[in-house]
Amino acid sequence: MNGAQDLGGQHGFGPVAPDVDEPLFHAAWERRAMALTLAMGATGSWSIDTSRHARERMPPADYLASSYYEIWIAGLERLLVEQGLATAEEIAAGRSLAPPAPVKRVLAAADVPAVLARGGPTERPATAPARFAVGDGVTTRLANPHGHTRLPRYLRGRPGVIERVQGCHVYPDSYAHGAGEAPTWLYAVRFAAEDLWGADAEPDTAIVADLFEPYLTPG
Amino acid sequence: MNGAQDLGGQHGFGPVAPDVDEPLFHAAWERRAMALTLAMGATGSWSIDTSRHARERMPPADYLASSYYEIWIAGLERLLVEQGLATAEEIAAGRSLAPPAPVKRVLAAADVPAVLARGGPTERPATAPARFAVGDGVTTRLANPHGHTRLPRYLRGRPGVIERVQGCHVYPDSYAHGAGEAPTWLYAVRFAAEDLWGADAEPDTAIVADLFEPYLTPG
Amino acid sequence: MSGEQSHHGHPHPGHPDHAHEHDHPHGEGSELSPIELRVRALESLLVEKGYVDPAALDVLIDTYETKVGPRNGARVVARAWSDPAYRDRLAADATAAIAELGISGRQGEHMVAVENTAAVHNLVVCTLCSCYPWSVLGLPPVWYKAPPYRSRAVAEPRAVLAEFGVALPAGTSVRVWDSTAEMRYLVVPMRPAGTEGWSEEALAHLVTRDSMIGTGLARDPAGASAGRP
Amino acid sequence: MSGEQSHHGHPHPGHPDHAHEHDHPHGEGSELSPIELRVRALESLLVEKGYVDPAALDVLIDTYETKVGPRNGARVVARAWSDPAYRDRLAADATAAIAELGISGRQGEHMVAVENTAAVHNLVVCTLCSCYPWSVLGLPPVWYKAPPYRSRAVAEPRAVLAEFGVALPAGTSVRVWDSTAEMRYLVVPMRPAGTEGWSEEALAHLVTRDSMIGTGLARDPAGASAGRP
Repeated sequence: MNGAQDLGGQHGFGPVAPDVDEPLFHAAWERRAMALTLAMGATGSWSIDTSRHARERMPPADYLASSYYEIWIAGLERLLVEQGLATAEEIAAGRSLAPPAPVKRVLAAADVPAVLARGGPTERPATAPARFAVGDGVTTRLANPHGHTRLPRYLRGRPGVIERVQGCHVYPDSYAHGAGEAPTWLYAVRFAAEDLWGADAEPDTAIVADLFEPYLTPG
Repeated sequence: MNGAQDLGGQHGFGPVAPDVDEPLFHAAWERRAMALTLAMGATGSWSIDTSRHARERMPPADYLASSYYEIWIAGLERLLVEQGLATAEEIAAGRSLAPPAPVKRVLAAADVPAVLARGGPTERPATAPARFAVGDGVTTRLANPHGHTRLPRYLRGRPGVIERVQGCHVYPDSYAHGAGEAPTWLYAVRFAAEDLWGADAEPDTAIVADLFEPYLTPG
Repeated sequence: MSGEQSHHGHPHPGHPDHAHEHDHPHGEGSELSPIELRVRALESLLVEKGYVDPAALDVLIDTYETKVGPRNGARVVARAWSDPAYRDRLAADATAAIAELGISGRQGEHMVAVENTAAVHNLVVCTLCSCYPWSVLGLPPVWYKAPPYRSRAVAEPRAVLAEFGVALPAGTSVRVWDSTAEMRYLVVPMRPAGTEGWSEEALAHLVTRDSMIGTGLARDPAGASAGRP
Repeated sequence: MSGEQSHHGHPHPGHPDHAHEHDHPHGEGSELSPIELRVRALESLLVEKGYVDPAALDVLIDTYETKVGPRNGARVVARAWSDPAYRDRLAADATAAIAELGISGRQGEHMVAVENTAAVHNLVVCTLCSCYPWSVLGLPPVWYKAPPYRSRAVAEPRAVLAEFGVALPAGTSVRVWDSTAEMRYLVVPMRPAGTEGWSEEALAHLVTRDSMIGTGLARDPAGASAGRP
């Protein structure tokens, strides 16, 4: 969706302002927010794609006014309600008002190292040959998808070249909506900055993005 | 600029929710905000293009969280400071702390009807023949302008057809920055919705926008 | 109505030293919201600086509250419905045709009239700010200036129309006019059936504000007082 | 460090009926900010529901505070600088080459290493969210996740680099990698001159976090302790 999360090429946010002495966490609650998000993800109640879509549906004014862990917490609360794991009343009360819903698994402390080491690989056996090869010219599709997608607005309808073939991966546009993994070929596609920003492009610059096969047409 | 004001095609703002019994003003301060903005515009201290650029430079999170008259007031305050008519300290204090700067004119009550009736026409004598005629195919330019422009992001790099030749008008991309009126041909350009939104377009839909000649290339 | 908000003779109404010295009909400073205080302070400063004549503010407000509004546009549409020669002039040069009725001015300097037919429905938006034909429609409603309408009208106009209760017949094309420059658009809605022989004044009552933006249709003569603005 | 925030044995720490029954090391509810109260309530609810083991939360926090961080990536880069065969394996299959050093896992399942040269400088961003190679760099810094970097890196990377104090020599191309899918990118910075014969461990100290995102360069061996992370 074309939500506030789709930031490539937007203006008005000011300088990057990196902090040399930045702490890993800026407040104790950020630690808990990070861990809660990972632990709930480990229950298998939703995918990373579903959780990204939950975050990007935050009202744009709120998204832009929130820190990233605030966005995570808002997304987690939304997922709990949408997936039937908790009600808004329970979240407001901070206590259970009804029996828990079943979850696939609960992450035990002893299992954390193994679960983190395993991660969540998204590559899958190919179900069809790749349509494109390194060096092929492609054009990205125009679209106005209300659902989750990983094709940002600034890369729609633009010409590029296949830079790498990344394998066949879970397709977020499907999996975010519970419609199956639908493994799909993924390509790193290279764009000349001039083909994105015209005469305002910085010279001698390329942008490479990982784009799924349905986002691309030949030539 | 690609600020929060460039809303065409963005998602996540919810339904339009028109109010059947909407009052003309929702609070008394909105009346004053409207009138103050018009009266200060009448001093000739800036153009409508400059004032639009002042509003669109509002930080995106603030812009999206503000009502339109709030955006106007923030823009007016910014213009007063940038044009040297008042300081931030004076605005905070609500009183003058230094002599006023000269302005071209002050709108008197008796002159309001005539000034409003005159308005601010932007058409100017042509300084060159129009490059395009009705029916011509054009493509809009790619761009990433940090200054003011009236070419929205959703219409960049897209093919259209000249629908109307609107005359030669003050060029906002120049005039907003005090670089002169630079009169420029203006065209209503028609786009098929499919050429903007691909397969997600509503069927049998066209979008027409008024675009200046430098935004367009032939074919 | 504008007089009750007047600050004539209040050189520093927003300043704490002065806020309690005068009679403020809408309550003292402490009861005002931050934006009310901010606007009041700004007016006070600009009046004190001599940039703004407070009496002019009152005239500006009165103008847009009582004189300039959608009734202007309704007169134009009713005339176009009634007079084929006027309709042709409106199509050829809307600015001049509208000026024939004594209507002109700010945010209506360069007018274009777009006529709805059984084949094409027109809809007006300003995605970049809130451009609107003030001279014929007055000040725009909040929804016209807000992100939902501005973001969606160019991408899903029929979905937007449905939220206004407008369902177009199958086969009707939609044309969305994004007011990106200083041209201002007036939609001429379709004349309702069953209004043959009606006077221009009677016809004008069928012409709603929304029908001239394209988010509505003209009123059904059977229920002319109902429905959206 | 994680223990002081532990809520073990506090079944309802965010609920007003219980908030004052226990010893909260960081003060009572009234001193907590809205987001602190919100996260505390959420943890309380999820623990009570049995979805979350509070001990697992502590292990997760400890992992990313003390075990997984940019030192992992620095080891990879130092090895690539030192061992041409490893460098080739890293270029051919970064996931496998990184796993050789015992490094793998969440947000590093599918790694790509992009090597800076005198001709090309690489820079990594995620415009759509905050994708970042956790397994080699740990948790991302705030600026990486915030709108200024995400909006600008793909449109004006040299201007962004300048804000990090990086000015590339004339003639250097810039290649920006937008991590739009599950591939995670590790930039291999250029090895500083004057480090011939250094040990891998010594070299690793020159490899900053930012140099592996592309917003920095490896440290100058003359001043290895200074500069950005």
